[in-house]
Amino acid sequence: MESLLVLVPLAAAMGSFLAPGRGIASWGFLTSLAIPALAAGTAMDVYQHGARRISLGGWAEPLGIHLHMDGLSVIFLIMTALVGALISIYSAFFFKRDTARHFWPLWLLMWAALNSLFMVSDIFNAYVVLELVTICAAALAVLSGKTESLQAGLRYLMVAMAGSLAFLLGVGFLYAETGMLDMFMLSWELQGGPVAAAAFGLMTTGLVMKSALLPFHFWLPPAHGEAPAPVSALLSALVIKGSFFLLLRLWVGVFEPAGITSHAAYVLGCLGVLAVLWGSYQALIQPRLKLIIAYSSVAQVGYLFLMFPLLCTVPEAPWAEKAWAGGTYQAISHGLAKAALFLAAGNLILSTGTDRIHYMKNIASRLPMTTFTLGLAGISLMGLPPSGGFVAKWMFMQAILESGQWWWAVAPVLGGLLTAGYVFRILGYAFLLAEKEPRMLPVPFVLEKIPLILALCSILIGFRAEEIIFLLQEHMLWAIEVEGDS
Amino acid sequence: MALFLDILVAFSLVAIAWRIMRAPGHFQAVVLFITFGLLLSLAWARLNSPDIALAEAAVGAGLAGVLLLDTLRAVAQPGKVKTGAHFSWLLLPCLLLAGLLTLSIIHIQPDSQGLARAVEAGMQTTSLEYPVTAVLLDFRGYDTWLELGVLLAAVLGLLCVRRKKSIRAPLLPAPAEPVGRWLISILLPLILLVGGFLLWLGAFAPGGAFQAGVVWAAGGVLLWQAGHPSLGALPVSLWRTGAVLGFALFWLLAATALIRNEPMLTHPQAKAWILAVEYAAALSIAVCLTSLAIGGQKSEDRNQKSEVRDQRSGDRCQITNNR
Amino acid sequence: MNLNFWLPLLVLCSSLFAGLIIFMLDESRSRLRTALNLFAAAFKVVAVHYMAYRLLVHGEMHQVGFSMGLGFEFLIKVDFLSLMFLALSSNLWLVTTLYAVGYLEGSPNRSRFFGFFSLCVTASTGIAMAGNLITFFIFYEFLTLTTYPLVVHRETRQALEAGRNYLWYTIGGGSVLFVGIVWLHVLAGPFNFTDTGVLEALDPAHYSTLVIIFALLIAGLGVKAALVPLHGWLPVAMVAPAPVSALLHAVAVVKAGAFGIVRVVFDVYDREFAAGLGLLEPLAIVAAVTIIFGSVRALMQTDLKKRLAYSTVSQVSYITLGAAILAPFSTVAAIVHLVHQGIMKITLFFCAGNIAETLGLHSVRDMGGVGRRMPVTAICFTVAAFGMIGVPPVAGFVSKWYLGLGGMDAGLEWVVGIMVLSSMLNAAYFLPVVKTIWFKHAQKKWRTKHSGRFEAPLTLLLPALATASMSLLAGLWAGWTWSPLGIAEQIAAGMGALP
Amino acid sequence: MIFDILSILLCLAGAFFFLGGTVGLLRFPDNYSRLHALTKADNLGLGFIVLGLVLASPTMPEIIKLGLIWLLALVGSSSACYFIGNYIYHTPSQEEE
Amino acid sequence: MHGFYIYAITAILLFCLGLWGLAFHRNLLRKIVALNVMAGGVFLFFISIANPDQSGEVDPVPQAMVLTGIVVAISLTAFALCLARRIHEKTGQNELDTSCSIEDGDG
Repeated sequence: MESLLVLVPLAAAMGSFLAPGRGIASWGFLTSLAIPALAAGTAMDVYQHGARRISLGGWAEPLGIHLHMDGLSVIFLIMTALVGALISIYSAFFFKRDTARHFWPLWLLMWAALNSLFMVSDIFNAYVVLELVTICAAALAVLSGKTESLQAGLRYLMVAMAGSLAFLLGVGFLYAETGMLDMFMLSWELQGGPVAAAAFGLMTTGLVMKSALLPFHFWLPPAHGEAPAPVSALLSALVIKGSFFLLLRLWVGVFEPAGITSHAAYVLGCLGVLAVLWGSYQALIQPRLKLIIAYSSVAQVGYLFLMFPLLCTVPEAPWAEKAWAGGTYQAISHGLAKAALFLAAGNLILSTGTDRIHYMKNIASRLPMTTFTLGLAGISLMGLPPSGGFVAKWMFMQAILESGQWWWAVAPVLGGLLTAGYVFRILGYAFLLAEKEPRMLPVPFVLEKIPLILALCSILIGFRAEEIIFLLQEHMLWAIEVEGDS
Repeated sequence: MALFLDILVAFSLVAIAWRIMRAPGHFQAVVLFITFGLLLSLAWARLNSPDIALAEAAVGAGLAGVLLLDTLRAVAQPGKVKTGAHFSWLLLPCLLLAGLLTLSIIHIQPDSQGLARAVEAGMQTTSLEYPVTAVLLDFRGYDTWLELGVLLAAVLGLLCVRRKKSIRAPLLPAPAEPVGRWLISILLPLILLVGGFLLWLGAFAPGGAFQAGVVWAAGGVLLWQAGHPSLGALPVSLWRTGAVLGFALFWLLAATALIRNEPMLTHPQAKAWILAVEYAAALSIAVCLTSLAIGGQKSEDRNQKSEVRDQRSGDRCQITNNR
Repeated sequence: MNLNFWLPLLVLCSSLFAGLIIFMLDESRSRLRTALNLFAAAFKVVAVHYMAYRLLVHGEMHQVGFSMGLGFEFLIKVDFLSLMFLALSSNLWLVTTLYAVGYLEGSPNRSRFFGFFSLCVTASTGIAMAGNLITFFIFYEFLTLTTYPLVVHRETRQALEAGRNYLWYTIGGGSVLFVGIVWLHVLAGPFNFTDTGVLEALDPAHYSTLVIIFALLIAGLGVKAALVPLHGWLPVAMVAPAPVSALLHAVAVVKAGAFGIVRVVFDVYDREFAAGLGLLEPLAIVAAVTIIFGSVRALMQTDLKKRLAYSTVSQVSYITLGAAILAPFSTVAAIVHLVHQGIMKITLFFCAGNIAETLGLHSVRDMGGVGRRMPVTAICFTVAAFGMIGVPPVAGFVSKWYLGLGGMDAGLEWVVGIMVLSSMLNAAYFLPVVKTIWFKHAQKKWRTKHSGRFEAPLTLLLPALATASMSLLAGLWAGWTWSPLGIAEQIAAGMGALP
Repeated sequence: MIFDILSILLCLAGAFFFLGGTVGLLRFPDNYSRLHALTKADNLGLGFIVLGLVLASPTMPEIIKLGLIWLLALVGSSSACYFIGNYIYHTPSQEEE
Repeated sequence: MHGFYIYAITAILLFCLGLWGLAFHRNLLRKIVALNVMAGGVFLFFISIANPDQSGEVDPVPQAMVLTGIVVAISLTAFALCLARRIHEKTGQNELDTSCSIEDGDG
């Protein structure tokens, strides 16, 4: 089942490369039918039987590469499956044929790589998979062929390459210290010490560069803002999460047990808070819808990093579970909401030909569905109840207050306000009467519905948090160690 | 004496790297980088890693050099050599970083054998005889598979940037003088032969799919440079098949294991299986690297027109058709 | 069928589904929309009253709850206090819908308007029935969101400005409230409104934290309740159409804030405990300041709707003031004023809307002769205005009377002073309006849009008439057991909080 | 023993030619003579070194490989020299650095 | 033993020099070259730990990793160069614009 999560999109990628004819989108359709089912199956499996791992090629630790599924992985897998499938359907209607020919193989390859990344267990394998994601993402980012997107894509590629190399050097340090590559073996082999600390610093920096945390966020807005809408959605909703997922895995699984995370965690937390404030502020002043959404990603990524000071500073902290659940929830609800926003922006561009918000007047009555989508996704971003974002904020806030590190509360409170500011700035223009009726094209039915579904999902996951949180807390990374030992 | 040699190599590496960074002209930097690659392969030979030395000499010095020089030629701005550099103060933090990392390196106890023991144990089971190849194709086959994916993705990215259906670079004009033709006629068979030899060697000695693929790719680049028509005559479908073949066989290897209800990529330890995958991988590497080396070219005139049209229509979706 | 389970859900869903269906309706199907809307509203009124009957007479407990997996329960539970607010919002929804149908006749985007209108009522229903602070908060934020499109409904730059203002205030308040709620949750764990003494049982070391949390909660709720200095959004939001203003001031938004304060003081902190922490006096002072400030500002307005808005700022704080005084009488006053202020203020807005809509008059100075041209409207306005001033036998008198009594009981004589001063100010800004309406002649020709049998369309007239008579009846029959006052007295006597 | 000494001497001779070639590259006034110095001296130097290594190598396959290497290097450097010379000849305006 | 330290420290120096070059140069080609120097440093580090005492015993796993890494690096380099070239064709520049454009989206 888990292997199929990688095999199916890869097969479809090859298929769409070898047969780029008229029906190229059917490869994407087939995959988007299969993957959610497979992901759900995997999730059920983990939900019922707990975390599990498979050894690829039948080679046991420490020699072989493993795939590891636990609560965290399956939640990211399901999010990817859902978002990926919906965006695939959207793209099938969005791209013309000569662009589709380039889009599908790259996206399907990237999908496989993302699925593989969320099951990763081997740190060098993680590097290869990350690079696969990077190169696909960069190629997709330049899909429109415009000069700005080319520049943004190259900038992203170079930052990501530098990040990967730092990560790889860190892998080397870990290997030099312990002589192994499997994260779960490392988690009980690795002791503190200067070598481990160097590896920790390098890997963290590398992944932080790829996740666009504050000082390294500069590549994100142009790359995400200039790409075609479905690609922006993929990049923002999924690709950033990939490197963040790996970072989380490494910190919680490998470095926290080795006891070298505490000071760095505060640094990451501070950067996170700054990212929330700076990103939201930038989003407030951008003239274009897609740039607003892209800067909002910068801010939302900042939220994610609040997890680290709450998780990794005090060992066995009672609030860790809440921070853990809050961060993960933030990641998935942001994924869903951001995909919805970018796709809605895509619809807007289709209809009006621009995404400057000054030209967005009166879309509330002309494109009510799209406006509604923007609003719903905005609610989740703001963290208003009942939505996925609210659950995240609730959990975070509890963890923050319980831990006594009350200063982190600045981010959810002020960030929420600023988010409301830019969301309603968009909606404000949407409600504004236009002086003269703008020329608008109708948007195809499917293209209007898909972002709405995504936005609804981001709201609905706030209603049934129980199972997800159970999955996260019962099958946490550190709960599996004993089983992995056998 | 050996220590002296090591120090010499290490010092020249650092010195050349410094020169690469500080060189006033781009051409100089590229040539220095090629030298850097050669020196690096020397270091690897010193470190008893002939595989890497081979690969680096072929890729770092050869293929990367071709790519860089070719790009340099394409983007040259006559009469305008800008060394528009900034942030030279950043050298300080970088050196600081180097110092910190060096401090931690001193704490590495380089006596741990890493996974060498585990590989030795694994060699009992696998059908391959040379450890590096066994690691690449069997123990960590997943990495190699995805690495072929990265290669493929790079080719796809190139196609995407160039808006082309296939990598078909404009042929250079065939050289008028006889020396070029003579060189091709001598070198090409030799290259094919050497590649095959390396591939065959990989099962039990340094060599293997990657090295063979790179050598063949060099042959492809040479063909293109010499304006030989055979590259252009290659049908698109054949080219596509060649590019994914290794990847596809790996996929089959992974998928068939599922049918037998075993973990992905498990395979009966029959040498034929592995060798088939390895040969296909070598072919795909050759095709992909050749494509990467020559595919960055501007399209032919005919294509260029359609490219312009492509850009103008941009990404507007089917809505225009639907209306 | 277990009515105790289904009835609250029915009450909630009647407006929710109506809203959702209305969104999907095409703009042109106005008849269907109106029918649906009125049916849902009427259904809700019936359901609420049936529920009230079951609760008050038979003592049935209505409760729905499920776990959200976040360490708290989503709980809907109906007690006497909920019932007061429920009855108010459902009845007023019916009349306001009727009014809005007439008011917005032929204007664009009505599907959106009525859809959000219904959702807004759903939110206030949820607020009324929320069984714990978190459920309350969920509906409270829902209310914020659903009122925004109503405020900006006219889609003018001014409306957008007002909407932005409204959002900054309310979302800011929401964040503060959120922090307070989470903190309380962290400190005391999950608890419902009906659990008593939870906070008192805490370690006294936490008492100082409880003070901070109280301040956060009140600050968060005070934004919607328009406590000075958090009232800034309310007068600006007057640009919205009259039904929306009616809704904001009488039914939903301001009321939700006031209701929240009552909940926090009564059911979360418990009045004795809050008084023990020294929390009530500052609250009373803030409320008193707001009462005077609002009245003074109202005095300075010439625009009728603006004047009414500042009057709301002042009147709603009676509720807060009543809650903040530790005496049974003032409790009664706080609860009963929740209802009384609602019906009186909505009458005033209806009338103001009528005058503006039919004659195009906004400024108080231009309103001479309205009494002769629109006698019914003028009578309704006069009744409600007298109620606001506190003239017996209109409902407003009852509230003020009890509030004064409570103040005397608690030994806070200054409250009586405040009452007197406020009533004088009320008179000072309402009486001139009444005088102008009845005794002044028209200064210029009116722009008349309407030419029917009555002075205004029936849909605009009837709601005003209905609410005016309600406010009169509530005062006249205040002694009846099930009148607002009667129920409020029962709550104060400790009967409202069912186990 | 005698082979070893001979081998070392031959390698030293090769190194000398390499050195000479490099000096020529650096010191000669124009491109053609630089090319000349480089290729001639390098080919000769490589020849000497290969010869020296042949003397030191134990098996026949290695000797053959060494021979092949020399031949290939000869082919490579002579054609490279031709191409460079051709280029310089056809672009006379190109000034030296 | 000492060989290990020599090469490992060289590797670190190469990495850091490359990093500096990446930040230092504006020219895209030079940036890409700098990235490759960085990569060379990383690979050198891997091999130096594969063969710490320069005896015959070499750990094959880092060697395999470096082979994989070289392929990945050349793929990314080729793609980056292609992008750089395309940018040059469109803008005539070999540098990236530092300012974020406010052009319309994908219209």
